[in-house]
Amino acid sequence: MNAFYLPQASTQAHAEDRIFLTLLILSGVVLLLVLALVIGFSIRYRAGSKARRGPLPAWISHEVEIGWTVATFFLFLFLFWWTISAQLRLQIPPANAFEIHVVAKQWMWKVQQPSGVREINTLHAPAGIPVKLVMTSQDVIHSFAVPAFRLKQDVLPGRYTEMTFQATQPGTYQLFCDQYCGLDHSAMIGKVVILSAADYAHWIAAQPEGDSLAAQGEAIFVSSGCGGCHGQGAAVHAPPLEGLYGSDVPLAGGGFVHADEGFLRDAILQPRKNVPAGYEPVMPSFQGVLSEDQLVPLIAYIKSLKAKP
Amino acid sequence: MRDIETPQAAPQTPEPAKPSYLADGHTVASWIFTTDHKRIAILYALSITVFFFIGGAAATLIRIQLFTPHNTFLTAGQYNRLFTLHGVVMVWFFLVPSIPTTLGNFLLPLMIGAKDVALPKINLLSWWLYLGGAALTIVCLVCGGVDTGWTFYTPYSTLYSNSCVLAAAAGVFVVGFSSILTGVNFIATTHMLRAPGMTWFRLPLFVWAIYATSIVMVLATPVLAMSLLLVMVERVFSIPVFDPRFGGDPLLFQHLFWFYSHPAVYIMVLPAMGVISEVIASEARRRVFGYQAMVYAMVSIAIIGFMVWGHHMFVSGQSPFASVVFSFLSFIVAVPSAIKVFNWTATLYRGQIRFAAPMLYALGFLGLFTVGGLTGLFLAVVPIDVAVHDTYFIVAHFHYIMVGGTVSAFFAGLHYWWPKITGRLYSEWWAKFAAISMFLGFNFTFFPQFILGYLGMPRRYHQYPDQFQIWNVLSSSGAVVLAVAYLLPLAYLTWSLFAGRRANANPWDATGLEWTTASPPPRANFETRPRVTSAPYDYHDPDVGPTQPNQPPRQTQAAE
Amino acid sequence: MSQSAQLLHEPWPDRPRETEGYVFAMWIFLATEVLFFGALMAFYTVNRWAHPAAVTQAAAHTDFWFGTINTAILLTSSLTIATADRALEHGLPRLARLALWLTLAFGLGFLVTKGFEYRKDLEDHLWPSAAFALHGAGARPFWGFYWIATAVHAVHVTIGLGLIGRLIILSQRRMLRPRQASMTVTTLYWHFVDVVWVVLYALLYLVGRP
Amino acid sequence: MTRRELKSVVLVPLATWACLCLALAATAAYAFIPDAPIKPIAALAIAAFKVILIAAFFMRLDRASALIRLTAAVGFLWLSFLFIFAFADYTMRAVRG
Ligand code: HEA
Ligand code: HEA
Ligand code: HEC
Ligand code: CUA
Ligand SMILES: [Cu+2]
Repeated sequence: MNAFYLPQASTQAHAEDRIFLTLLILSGVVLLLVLALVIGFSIRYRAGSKARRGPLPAWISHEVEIGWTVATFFLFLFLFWWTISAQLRLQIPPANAFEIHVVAKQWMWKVQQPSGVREINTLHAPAGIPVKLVMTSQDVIHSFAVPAFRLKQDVLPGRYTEMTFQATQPGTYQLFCDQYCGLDHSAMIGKVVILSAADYAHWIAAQPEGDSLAAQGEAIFVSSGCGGCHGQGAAVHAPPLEGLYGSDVPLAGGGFVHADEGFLRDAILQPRKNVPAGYEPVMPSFQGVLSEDQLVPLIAYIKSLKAKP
Repeated sequence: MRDIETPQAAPQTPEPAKPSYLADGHTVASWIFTTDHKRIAILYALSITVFFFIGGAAATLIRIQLFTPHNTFLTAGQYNRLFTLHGVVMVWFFLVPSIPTTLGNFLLPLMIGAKDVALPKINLLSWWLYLGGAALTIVCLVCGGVDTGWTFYTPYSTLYSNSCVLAAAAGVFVVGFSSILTGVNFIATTHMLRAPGMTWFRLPLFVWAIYATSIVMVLATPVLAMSLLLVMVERVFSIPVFDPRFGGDPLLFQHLFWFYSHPAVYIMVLPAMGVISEVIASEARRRVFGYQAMVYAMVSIAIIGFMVWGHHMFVSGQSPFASVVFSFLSFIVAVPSAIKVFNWTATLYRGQIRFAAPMLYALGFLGLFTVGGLTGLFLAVVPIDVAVHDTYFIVAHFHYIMVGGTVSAFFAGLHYWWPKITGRLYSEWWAKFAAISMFLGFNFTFFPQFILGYLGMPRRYHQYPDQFQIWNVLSSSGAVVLAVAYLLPLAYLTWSLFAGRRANANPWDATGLEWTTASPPPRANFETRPRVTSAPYDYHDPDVGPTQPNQPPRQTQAAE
Repeated sequence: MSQSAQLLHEPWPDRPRETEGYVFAMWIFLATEVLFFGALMAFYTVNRWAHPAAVTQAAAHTDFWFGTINTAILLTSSLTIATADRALEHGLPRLARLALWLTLAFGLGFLVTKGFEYRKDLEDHLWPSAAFALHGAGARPFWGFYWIATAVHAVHVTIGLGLIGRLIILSQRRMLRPRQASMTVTTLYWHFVDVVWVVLYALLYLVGRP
Repeated sequence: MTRRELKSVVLVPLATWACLCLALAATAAYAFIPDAPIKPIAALAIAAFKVILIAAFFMRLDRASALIRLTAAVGFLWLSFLFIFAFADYTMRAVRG
């Protein structure tokens, strides 16, 4: 970290810097052109100078006007097309990204690795593969920002947002909260530690032995009494959760909804929102009962339940 | 007030020496209850000056705090309150009203040949509402201030902030209605009170600018009012509106807020564009290049400006597809701005350019607005915005346009019409000196912030990692120059009021109806109703061009 | 104030032009109001879009009869004020005054009915705070909308009543002239208040009926 | 009262009011038909119809100048911007790239 240079540590950073540089050169040229004309005219046509000031034929002003309007328009059209196609390429989430969960609260970042390791204000991640952060906030809006990756994503309460990056170089990078979130907004900073795949495996192994995220979730599943309805042989007619994640769930009101994390979250906190076809809406809401920290492993657990053959 | 007004004889007998509007009553009541658009302009000018310096004082404290990385000059709480105060005051109590309510109020009726605005009493009411909003803001300050940022994002503003959100939001709500009424008034004035012969395409560009601005004010501000009302209700009555725990959506607030606040940036820049067109034409002694294109550009900015607000929400969790649409429209809305920059430049071509103080401010505008606008284009590009959103890059972008652009233009206009408003001439040397120091001080302050932003320094940080210090030191030092430069006009303009030379009716040899009446104008603006017979900016025979320096304008647009 | 002084200081060349100007200004202001209420309705729409079932259920708790009666009252008050405006225009000031009084009465009737409805809502615990009677995401925002929208509307009704009261006073003093701007402007405003209610009626009272 | 006055002062407003009341009855009745199709659309369409009646005959848009009509339309046009672009977000949020 120094005052003149920001490392390019992700594939996105390379793409973004290319665009930035191109725009910088282009607008530099435009700016110089405008300044050159303004200064040039100012000198040449200063009051009383000898320069010729003949009439301007009407067609000149007309053609010129249309000319630069059309030119600017098409230039902008091209710029838009070029930058947005780069963006659309970047934003397609890779199918099997490595998933890490982030819960933000005033004023800290809580990280839950898939292995169950928890971190605060630090995020370890492997280099070279796509990593998907699934993030939510316990209170206000925060923003997970890593300048070296040229990436950021707001983290909202009541909802999951995602950010996918692929780090290119191992190293330690600054993590900022970029969305104003109250008193200690400027202290909500941390670091992202990128390790090579092997080092990452080492690092995980070196952490104190603990349950994986899904295993922690199973415990919460049991202690919250979910099994009483969703378990084998329960008295209540509740949908089985095996193989639910990633499937398309038919709804009581007609239509389907794709069962992603947001769906699972809503199913637990706002069960009336999407009632699956064929079931009575009797599931209680766990809003206020389960914290964001507990939801993360719980959802990880439900995701891990594979369909029974 | 009415009874103090000079009981003149019937207007048919023109008297050469009508008292100026300044001499028309000297009591306090004759000012604060006046319905004279010119006096109301002065009232506004004084009020916004006060708020400019309140906002400037907050900026000063911010820059002192940021001088070193771990400064404890201010606590985090104080710092958060200061940048919020700075943003709220500068936007709603200074920049939004700045040009429209001062120069606009003063000049709109003069430029179209009217006696006053369409609804003089409503005009006065606008100012009183402004005062009401200002009073609430002061109440908020006294109660400890507000710490949400000028954007009032939920759920922080509704559920978490321990500060005086209510008074601040109410203040902005009230001042919003002041701006709506001003807009209504100006639109009605432009439509209804143009002098005979003043067709739409004979209107000076400043009038067009004010007209376009008024449309934006009228159609955008109510949405801000409602979004703040919802914030207040949620905060006071705990009625969930944006609260995600009960199914609300915090992003809805952002949609509503930016539906206003993006158009609001055009409220802030369109009047500036109007001023610049007047000043450049007059100082270059040339017809404005592409008058009609300038008009269409302003109107299309006013309209398309309503469809781009989502570019403030690229990383907010809005749908990426919506971001595509908003990015596209942000490029489109930049086209008319580009046209304007090119037209101003082309107006200089083959002119007889003078460099009086207003022109220096105007040239400053041209450069700084272009830099600000071009960086706006960077931000309209999604991958770049993802990188620099909520960093100092944004702060630099908008200060370049709002301070470098609009405030410079405000000063350009203030100097240009100062003789008309006050009947006095200021010291040209000091004015030029201030213009140049403002330009230099400005770049010194805000250019480093582009670099800071690119390196990733987040905005609204009261302490920051060490590596950013050098740029912050530069920026803070520049702010000293800037502060001095802003204090200069206060001094020499005040001085001119008492000791300045008297100005004649048309010290710049400019076209436009406002220059055909006395400086300062009489209460009823014109001795006789003007009649307009030709296009604006008739500085030279279009078939010849301005051949001599200081050639007086052709007297075709004048009183009958 | 002498006639000539007025000619000197008022911006308008003549009366008809002045009325035209005031009416135009009122229409501009109404455009503002459309966006003011429109933003509120955006909130409604987003909530209903996100939680269709919950909103339908929550809306079933609004009181259909209060709402419908109030709609009828307000529509009728629009009739009376329209009559007042047109009567004045045709030089029938007494009819105009009568119609204004009726409008005032209907407007007050609307507010009183609304007051009774509010009392019932409160008794039913439909104020979306801790003791709120309904469950499910979306129900509270719906009722939040109900309270905010009807309250903001009631404020508009009250302002309208003030304007109408002013007209009545003017007419008692025989100061209402045909084609007077303040009459037409007040009429426009009052009709707009009615327009808002007509939309609110559809959003609040017609949803969730069996 | 002359015929013209009668028509303008009494008949037109009264006829408008009668239509409004009919519309009110219709929309209320429709809301109570169990399982009627497109209920929300019907309610809003009738509301729009009422609004048009009020605007045209009570607010006199029927004989207003083009400028006034334009002003009346502009508010709604701008409101449509708010809805269109806000829902460009809401409707696409669930869609994955
Ligand atoms: C007067 C105020 C003003 C003006 C006029 C503008 C004008 C523009 N703004 Fe700016 N903006 C703000 C004030 C303003 N802005 C503020 C206050 C914020 C931050 C709010 C906050 O978060 O607190 C902001 C933030 C902001 C963002 C969000 C950044 C973020 O938070 O992540 C974006 C993104 O697109 C943006 C874009 C633009 C664009 C495209 C224009 C365009 O209109 C600019 C058009 C002008 C030009 C383009 C220059 C002239 C053109 C040429 C010389 C042509 C030649 C050019 C080429 C051929 C390339 N602005
Ligand atoms: C019209 C708008 C306007 C204007 C004119 C300015 C003017 C200035 N602004 Fe402002 N600024 C905003 C609008 C504006 N700003 C907005 C909207 C924000 C965002 C707020 C938010 O995030 O919510 C912002 C934020 C902002 C920040 C970022 C804060 C942060 O994110 O942490 C900074 C930091 O440098 C800054 C600096 C300045 C400076 C140095 C000036 C200078 O140009 C000011 C120069 C003027 C003076 C200096 C006045 C002279 C007076 C004196 C010298 C008297 C001094 C008296 C005492 C000290 C007692 N501004
Ligand atoms: C009282 C019984 C009951 C309990 C306890 C319960 N559920 Fe449910 N759950 C249901 C029923 C019934 C449904 C289907 C209807 C509905 O949505 O209400 C359901 C639906 C779901 C769904 C959506 C499944 C689909 O196919 O759409 C998920 C996910 C879920 N529950 C998870 C949980 C979790 C996790 C817990 C514990 C924290 C839990 N449930 C506790 C009864 C219960
Ligand atoms: Cu968290 Cu800022
Ligand atoms: Cu913007």
